[in-house]
Amino acid sequence: MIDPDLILILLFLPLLSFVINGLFGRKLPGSIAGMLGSVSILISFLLSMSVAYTYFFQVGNISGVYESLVPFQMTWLRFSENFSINIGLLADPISMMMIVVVTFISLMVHIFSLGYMKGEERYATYYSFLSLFTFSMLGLVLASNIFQTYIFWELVGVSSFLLIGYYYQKPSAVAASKKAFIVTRFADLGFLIGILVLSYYSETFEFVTLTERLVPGDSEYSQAASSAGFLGISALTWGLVMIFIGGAGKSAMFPLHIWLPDAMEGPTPVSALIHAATMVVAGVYLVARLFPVFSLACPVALDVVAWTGIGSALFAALIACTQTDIKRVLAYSTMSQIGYMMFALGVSGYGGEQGLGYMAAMFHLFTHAMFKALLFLGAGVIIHYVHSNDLKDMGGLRKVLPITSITFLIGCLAIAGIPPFSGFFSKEEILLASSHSNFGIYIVALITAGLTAFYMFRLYFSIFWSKKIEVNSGHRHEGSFSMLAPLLILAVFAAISGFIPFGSFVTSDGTVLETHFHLEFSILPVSLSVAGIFFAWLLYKNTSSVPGRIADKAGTVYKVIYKKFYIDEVYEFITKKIIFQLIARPAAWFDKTIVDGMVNTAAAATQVFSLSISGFQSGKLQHYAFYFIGGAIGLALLFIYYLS
Amino acid sequence: MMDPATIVFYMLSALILGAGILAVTTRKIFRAAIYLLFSLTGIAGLYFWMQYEFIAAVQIIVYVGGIVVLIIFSIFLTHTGGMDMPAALKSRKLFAALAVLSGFLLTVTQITQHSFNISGKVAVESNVRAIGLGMLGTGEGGFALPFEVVSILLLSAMIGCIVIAIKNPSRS
Amino acid sequence: MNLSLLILLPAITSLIILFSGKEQAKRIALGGALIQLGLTIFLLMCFWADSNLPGATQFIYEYNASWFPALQINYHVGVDGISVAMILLTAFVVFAGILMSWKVDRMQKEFFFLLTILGAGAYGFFISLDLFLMFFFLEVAVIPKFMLIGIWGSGKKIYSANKLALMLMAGSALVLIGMFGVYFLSNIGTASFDLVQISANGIPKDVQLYFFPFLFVGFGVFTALFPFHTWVPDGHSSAPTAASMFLAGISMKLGGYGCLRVATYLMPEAAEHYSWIIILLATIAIIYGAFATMMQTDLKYMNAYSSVSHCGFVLLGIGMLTPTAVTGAVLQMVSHGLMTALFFAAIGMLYERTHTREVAKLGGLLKVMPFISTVFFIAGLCSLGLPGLSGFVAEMTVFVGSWERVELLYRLATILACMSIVVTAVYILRATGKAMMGPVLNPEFNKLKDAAWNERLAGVVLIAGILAMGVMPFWLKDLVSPGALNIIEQINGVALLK
Amino acid sequence: MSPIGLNHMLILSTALFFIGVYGFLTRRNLVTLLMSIELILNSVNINFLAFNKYLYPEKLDGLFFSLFIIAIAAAEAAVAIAIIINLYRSHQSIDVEDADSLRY
Amino acid sequence: MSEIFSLLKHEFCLIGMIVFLLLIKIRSKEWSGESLIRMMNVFLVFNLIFGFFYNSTGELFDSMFRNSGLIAFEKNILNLALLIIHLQSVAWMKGHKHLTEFYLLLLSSMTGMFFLLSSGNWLMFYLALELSTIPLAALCNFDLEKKRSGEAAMKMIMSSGFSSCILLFGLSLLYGSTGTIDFAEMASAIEGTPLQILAFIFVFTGFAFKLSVAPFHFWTADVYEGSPVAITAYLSVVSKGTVVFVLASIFYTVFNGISEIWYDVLVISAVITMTIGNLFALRQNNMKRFLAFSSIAQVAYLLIGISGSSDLGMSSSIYFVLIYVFSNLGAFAVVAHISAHTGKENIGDYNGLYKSNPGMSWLLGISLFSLAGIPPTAGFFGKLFLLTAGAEVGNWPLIIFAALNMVVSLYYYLRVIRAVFMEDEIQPLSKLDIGTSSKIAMLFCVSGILLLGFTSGLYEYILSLSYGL
Repeated sequence: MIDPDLILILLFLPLLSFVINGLFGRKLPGSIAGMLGSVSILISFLLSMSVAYTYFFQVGNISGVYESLVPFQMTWLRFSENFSINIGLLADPISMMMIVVVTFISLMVHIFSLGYMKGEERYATYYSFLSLFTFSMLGLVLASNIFQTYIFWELVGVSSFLLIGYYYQKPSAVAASKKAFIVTRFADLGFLIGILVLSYYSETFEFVTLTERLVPGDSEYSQAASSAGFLGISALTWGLVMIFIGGAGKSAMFPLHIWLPDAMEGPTPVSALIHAATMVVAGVYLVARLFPVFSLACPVALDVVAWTGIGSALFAALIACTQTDIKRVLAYSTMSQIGYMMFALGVSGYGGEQGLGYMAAMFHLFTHAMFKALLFLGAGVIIHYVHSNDLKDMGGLRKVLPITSITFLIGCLAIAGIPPFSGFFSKEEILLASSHSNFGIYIVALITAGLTAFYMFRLYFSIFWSKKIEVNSGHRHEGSFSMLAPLLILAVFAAISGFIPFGSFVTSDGTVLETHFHLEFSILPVSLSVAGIFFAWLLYKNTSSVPGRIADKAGTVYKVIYKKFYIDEVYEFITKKIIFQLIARPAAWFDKTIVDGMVNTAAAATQVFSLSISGFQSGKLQHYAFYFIGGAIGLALLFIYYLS
Repeated sequence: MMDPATIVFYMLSALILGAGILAVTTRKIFRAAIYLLFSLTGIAGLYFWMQYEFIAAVQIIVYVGGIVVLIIFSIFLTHTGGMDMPAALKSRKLFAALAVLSGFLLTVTQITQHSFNISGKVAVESNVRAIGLGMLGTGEGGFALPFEVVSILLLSAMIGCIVIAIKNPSRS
Repeated sequence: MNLSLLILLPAITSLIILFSGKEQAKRIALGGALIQLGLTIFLLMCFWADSNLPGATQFIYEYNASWFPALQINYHVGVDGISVAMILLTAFVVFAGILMSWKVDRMQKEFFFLLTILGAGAYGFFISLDLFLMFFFLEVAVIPKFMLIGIWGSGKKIYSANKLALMLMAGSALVLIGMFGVYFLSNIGTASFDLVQISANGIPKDVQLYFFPFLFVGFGVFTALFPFHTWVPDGHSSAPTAASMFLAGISMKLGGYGCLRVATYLMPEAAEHYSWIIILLATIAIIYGAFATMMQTDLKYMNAYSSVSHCGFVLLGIGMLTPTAVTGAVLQMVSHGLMTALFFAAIGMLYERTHTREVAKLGGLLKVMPFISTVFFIAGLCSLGLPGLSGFVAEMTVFVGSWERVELLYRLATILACMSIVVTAVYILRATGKAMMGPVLNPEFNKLKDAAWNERLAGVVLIAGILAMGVMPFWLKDLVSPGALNIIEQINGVALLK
Repeated sequence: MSPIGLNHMLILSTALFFIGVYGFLTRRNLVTLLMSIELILNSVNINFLAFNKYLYPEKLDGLFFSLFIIAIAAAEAAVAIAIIINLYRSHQSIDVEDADSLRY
Repeated sequence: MSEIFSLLKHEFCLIGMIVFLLLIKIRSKEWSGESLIRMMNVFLVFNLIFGFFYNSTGELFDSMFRNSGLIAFEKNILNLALLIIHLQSVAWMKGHKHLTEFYLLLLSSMTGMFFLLSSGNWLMFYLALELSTIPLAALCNFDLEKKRSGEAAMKMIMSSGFSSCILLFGLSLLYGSTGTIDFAEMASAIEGTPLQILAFIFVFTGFAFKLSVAPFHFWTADVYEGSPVAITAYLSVVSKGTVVFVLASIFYTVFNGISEIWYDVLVISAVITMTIGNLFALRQNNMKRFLAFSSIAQVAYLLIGISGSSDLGMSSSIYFVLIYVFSNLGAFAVVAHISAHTGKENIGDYNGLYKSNPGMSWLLGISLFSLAGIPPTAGFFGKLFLLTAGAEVGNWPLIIFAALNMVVSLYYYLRVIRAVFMEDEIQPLSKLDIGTSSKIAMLFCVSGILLLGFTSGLYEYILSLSYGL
């Protein structure tokens, strides 16, 4: 049995660090706050390794199948007899994998930040936020209850918000943090409604029970869920699509991706942790978590997942080719890679060989975390050195940043899918899975793979080769040990993690899935990647005007892509013009004028009426007498002839 | 053929109402007072006609000898004797007449439609002796308490009049 | 536990304040509030211990003494979980409110006297089990509000004070009418104001249908029922900090509590009959309030409109008439009370320093006043329903409870209400982004000092309340839900009889 | 017995009553207002006496009532005249229309 | 003999004092104002205390005069009111030249009130009514230097003369159709014929006039404004309190046979009166005028209470009157004081009063809240009980109307509160010295307003007196 205490400790250590750093951090001298955070994460990491080891090799595998275990559960908020939010820990392959990934990347980022963030005014705050994020993310992946997921989902969102807005005095950072929060919040609305729909039919929030009940069978739950419908679509589909919307928001799927590029306003290590490796894959994780339901009960929803994923992958890859801000390029590449994971899930079936896509998605999630964190941290070093995000300020840096240059190259090779780097293996499985199920998706995925190699190496060559730029940086070294060590560690993992036999740990139904290496299949994608690298080398190895001319040739198309397909402008229009001008402003006006006006009018009318009858009190005795006798006669007439 | 009493009644009524109407319509205030005097005298006559001699006498003494004289004094005191009084507004007259007429019709209708129940008991004497005894009696049919109350009232009215009407030396 | 202490203590405190020196007033008030806070926590402990004893009735610590025997008016007090929750809320807000008023610069004695009286009114209202008594306390609270706004307020204070007093008075006039209806026409046969007795005997359906609107709308005015909410923005924004905290934190809850304890509890059939209207109005309030908030530029107006939106959840929960939703409504009352008090406290602190509440004129305050900004931000996060803070617990309970109603209208209303969490995020973040973040706009602001001890303490107390509810909602939920269940059982009991 | 019945009397008194009321409503001199009041009081007296005479002769209630009315009419008239004279001193007028400084 | 004494003791007391004052007046040497006031204080205190002892129930003079515990209680309330009025008007009275006469008239009027309360037939009723009114009209003129006072007195005497004429006409018709002027005998003879209804309406106008029920209320504001404050207070409290009681008892007994008629009459009057009173009060600037209209609106609530069942209606009316005495006199105490010291009577003059005169401001505030029916003041209980009595019949539209009118009334009470507490005046009234007697009067009012509501014992006592009325 897994010791729940260990998981609880690894979960709550970051929280403790958050509280201590948050409350007293500013009073701690020097980099104590950073050390504190890092040490707590280190312990968490070690614990998570131990827990994962225990799960995978000792208790999890029961007669060949990885079971979902719930070693700990407590009722947090009981709504009614069936419904309660339980805070529980769910141990299954994906959650175990995720805690390792999260704590590992978080550890790397913590260590990296010791150097990167040194001397920042809000150093302790930074660490407390990082710890909060880590706690939330761990809570999210360990959640045994869909509502618990939602809780941590929100917490992750807010820590992301806090970290994006870390440089709060920069208006762009503020705007970006706001955008990130609101867009994901909008998606969370879908998640929430999805939860309500699903839980209504399954009468539970527990993942395990919920999955059991909604998977088609003879239970009345799933029948009710599929038979009930709204607007011709079954309730189950509605619920799952809604939940997917939540996931898509967090994972920056089209069209809810707009926050991700802007989120790069945060400190670069944060981008590495949150917006590359961990939080953004929460959507993938969520779909994976409910995968049996998606796959077995509602293929329609899964199709939505697949098409959204592949669409986003291509979309982001196209944009990435045109951007000049290195972090934005990385951001779009992240989006693209997550699109990969999504459509991998989307094309996957359940169980056995059918579940290849599922396994591949998780595998890619794992490897992507490694190489994308590596890339971001590398970018961090570069930005730290150059003090700019823009490609045009960079060039020829391989001399001054040798370690970074090499590790960055490893990262690029991994993401481009060049064997034997990790990305190759995971991408390979994804392409294989898609080729089995949907040829269209497969073709698009191939194109995307080529584009990926192209834009990554465009980045690489532009930064480290190309023209030589004089940088007036105050410090002439690459960075402290604490910054370079994580790079090296991550580079190692980016290079070798592809050799992990993932199929024997993480599969859709918990059984072991043997993966085979298909050489003949690999040729096409690898050659496409190589082609992409070649083109990048051609265009960006040295400074040339060719890219500019190509861009001019492409004209409108280029411009549209460069402008990110004007999605931001569409959002701008919807929020500013429609929501603000057409809904909020009229609402405020209505309240001030009509509702408030009614009250004021009632008061004013009383006053006016009062004024208008004041003439009766004329001060003239005979008027009074007239009213008197008139009143008497009137009353008498009334009562004698009318009311009697 | 009307008997004399009837004729007398109608004549008295004509006097009372005619003088009354004139009293409230004439624009000479002094004349109004005189018409009032006639009307009140007519009423005294009516009391005689009803064989309430004592009341009739009181009527003449108090009203004719007291109140009307008081009114005439006040007319003199307020220096309004000779002048024509300003006429009321037409509209007010109209409304007043309307109100009064409707009130009159209403009341008369009700009175004539109402069947009064006559007790039919033997009448008591209403001579001065009976009235005097009643006025000071405390038992049944005695009005000693009202009599005392009225005395307080008259006393206070007198005091009030004096304080109010006395020429205030402080005011020039 | 003698419940009368809860009224007696503030009453005595206020008397002492009246006869104390100018400077002592605040100390005495604070002392009183502190003892009261202790007392309510003690009450909570006792309640936990005693409510589960065998033989415990729906209301415990009941005390019933005849007051005006001829009119069947009794001094009848007692509490169930809902009341205890509201009393706790009151104690927190009162304590924090007094702390926040430490620097009142004129007429201190009167100020604290009125604050304490206001608190006493709320305590009395929450423990009353007699309609007359309840009405008494409901109205006791009106005038102190008027005075607090009119004397110590800012902006168009007199207009606001008037509007508030008159609209609340109109609300209580409606309550009065409904109260008479219940008094004379219940099934008891004789006239009675006793809540427990009336609910036990029931009220004929036609009477319910006739008088429910009076009671509900009457109490609804207090809790910003659309379209009777217009006193809220003006009143809150003109009031001094503590009064705003009291108004939004406690007073608006009087209405919600009344809707629940009186209107719904006594007239279950009518509540069921009219529930769609309640739902409709509540949903409008939620969405419309949220959108109206987006356009506000004054922080207090913003929070006031957001209160309209949040109180919509209370009414939504009540209108849904499921045990979970009703529990959610009560939780929302507690949560909103704490949160909005915190919000107003933060705004008050800001205003005291910067002398403006215009969002556009603030900026970068996080740098200058980290504590205040953090408080503001936490209040904002609570408002937008961040898990771990109280708002989330309450809203989710309302949503889950509302979702139990399957009719299309109710479903749509629930979804619309859910949407408000997005709109809330928009306006909270806009305000926070503009006021707290960004560069320091006004160089004068750099000289400003962060919160003083009293303000810190007030903030911490309220945040502690918010966290206690947000992190460990189960205790509060378990406190409230038996009471909510009792109320809903009235409906089901009626349904069973049919 | 005379054919003049109770109704005649009552109609007479009612007429007088409303004549008085008319006067009270239309005259402008305060003294004439007082005169109108006297007319009205007299009409009431006629009523009391007529009722006493025609319907309830066994007691003298009506008679005494009218007797006291006369007394009170005198007292009232006295006070009223005192007030009028005082008013005349301060306003230099006893036109009722002029005494309207207290209004609205 | 002792029975006569115990039944008539309230009246004897007053008459004794009247005689004593006359004797003083007749003596050549005038008493100084201060000594007169002092003596009067002593007498009124004695009068008040004495009123509580040796009460008995019975009838005198062939049931022309009757007394009972309830009537005696009512008289005691009036005694109390008179004492408070006297205490708070000391400042005004000190400067008055005709103080002895003032007292004489005041006590005569008071005697009239007492006889009115005790009247057992219509003759006594009428005489007492006039006895209470005519001296009052003279008293209205007691600000002899002021033009307005004369005008007020003229309006008072003329309107009351006119109204009593109509009342008398009604009475004569009642006498004609029932053959009696005795209350008890008439009660059995009332059948509700149209003529009786007509007569009843005419009689009602007499009550309505005294109570300022619309549309018979027009004199009220003018007379209140013009009269000396002491008289205004007396008019609004003592005079109204008496007539309310008499109205209730006569309606419940004499007109019991046509209760459906008078119920409707009361309801209609109440609705009109409430509306008129409130609407006019909204716009007043003179405090006395303002209080006049406020008292008009208050009466409407009394009518609603009376329109209910007899026991509850009667007891809550008396209870309300008692509370009203304190509340209204509390307000008048302040008005009288400020008026006597500065001559200012407008609401605008009260701006910023709290700054200079906090004590008086509190008193005014509490009194007005009590009038508005805001807890914890006694006015809340009083008003609520009246409405309860009214609601018992089940006339919901009326109750709704009344409840909503409370909102309007709150507006104008708050207007004064606003002036006193919230308006910033550059030159508020200077700090005024409150004399001892005024202080005592104010203390009476405050304690009455604050304590009366909670003491159910008093209400129960009144109710026990009202049983079998």
